[in-house]
Amino acid sequence: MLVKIIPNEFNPWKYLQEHELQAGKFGATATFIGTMRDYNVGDTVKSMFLEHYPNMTEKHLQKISNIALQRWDILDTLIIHRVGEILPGDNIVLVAAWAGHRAPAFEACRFLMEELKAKAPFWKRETLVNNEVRWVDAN
Amino acid sequence: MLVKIIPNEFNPWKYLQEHELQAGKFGATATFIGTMRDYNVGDTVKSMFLEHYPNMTEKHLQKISNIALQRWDILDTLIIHRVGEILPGDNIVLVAAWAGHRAPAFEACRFLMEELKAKAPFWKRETLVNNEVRWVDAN
Amino acid sequence: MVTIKFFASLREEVGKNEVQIEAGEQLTIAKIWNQVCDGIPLPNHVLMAINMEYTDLNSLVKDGDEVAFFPPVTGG
Amino acid sequence: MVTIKFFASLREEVGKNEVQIEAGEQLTIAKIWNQVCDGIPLPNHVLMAINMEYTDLNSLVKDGDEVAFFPPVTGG
Repeated sequence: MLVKIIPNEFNPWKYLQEHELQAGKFGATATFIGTMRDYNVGDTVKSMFLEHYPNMTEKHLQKISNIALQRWDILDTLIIHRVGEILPGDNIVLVAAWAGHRAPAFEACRFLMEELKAKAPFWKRETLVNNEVRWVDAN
Repeated sequence: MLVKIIPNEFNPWKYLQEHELQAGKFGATATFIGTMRDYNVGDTVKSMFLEHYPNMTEKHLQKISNIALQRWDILDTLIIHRVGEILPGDNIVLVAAWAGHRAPAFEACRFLMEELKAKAPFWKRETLVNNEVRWVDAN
Repeated sequence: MVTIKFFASLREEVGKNEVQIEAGEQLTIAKIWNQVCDGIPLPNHVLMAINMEYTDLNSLVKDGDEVAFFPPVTGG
Repeated sequence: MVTIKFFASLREEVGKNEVQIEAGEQLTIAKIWNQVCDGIPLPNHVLMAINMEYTDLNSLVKDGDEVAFFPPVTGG
């Protein structure tokens, strides 16, 4: 299990490539990447600030990873989440689940994203092109 | 939409990294990778041969990609499938779906894999450690 | 002429890879199987295609078509 | 002492980032809000945690605890 909060831009494919499981022991890898759009609820967004609750956020992500590892027949999980100032096109989150077979990999990956969205302490504050600043309140 | 049958080992993360959509226009990328295990239904597998039906296979994969692009609010899809002789740890298939939001990306990615498994003309013949050769008949 | 192809385990069972036959009148997929496979009964779950589109035993085949028989697929 | 933290839009609404108070007897999360937030009514949907675990308004807080109030989360 890997959980990481990072303040800098990251390349999700590089992380996945470097997260090597033992060859032959897994058959399925499901991943999800959330990337910043330049639009939201009808407005053009210039930049975004991602706030989190240091330590609680990591603790919560470890908790949902543990739940996934217990609930599905999976081998490993990974969650990487960006914080700080970000720009359109920057990756926000990477979630992955490895398993012997596809169904648990797909289901655990989806579960991790839905749980992260529902309860992990992150907050988005976006700056529109007209420099209006607003907290995102839908998810 | 990209559909590709390849006879050589491939690095899925490299393909994904090179498949660039316009920054800011997508918010969600769901991917699935199927990788050869060194075990199957209780036996140790040494190698596998992946047969396909040239042209029909590509045609079928394009068809399910088109269905996904019509059925979900997604921006793009990618399917890469290996054929020929492969070894444990080699990647067999890569499927990806890009969208504005996570739900259609997840659902389209899962749909593509399930459809591929159900109907795309590929057949696996595995060679066990005792050199027994058998066609895989479960999926 | 009609080209008939066999794939994977079915190719081994039937002992043929590709066969060409004359396209007669009212030629169906079922008739092709019987004509080409020397009395081998059609295995359960066999899939069939005309010109690379899935089809069924009753479909009519015409001159120039490519017909294929194959076992359940196991890709991915 | 009890440390109370506010995050995101709630920090701006309350006008506080972090506050420390004495841990009295039978101190609940609800009492802390009232004591620290100068009569601001508790907004709907506010989430709260003690020592980084989600909790509710009736939970008891003891000396050394860290309490947090924050708006609905929007990560991912």
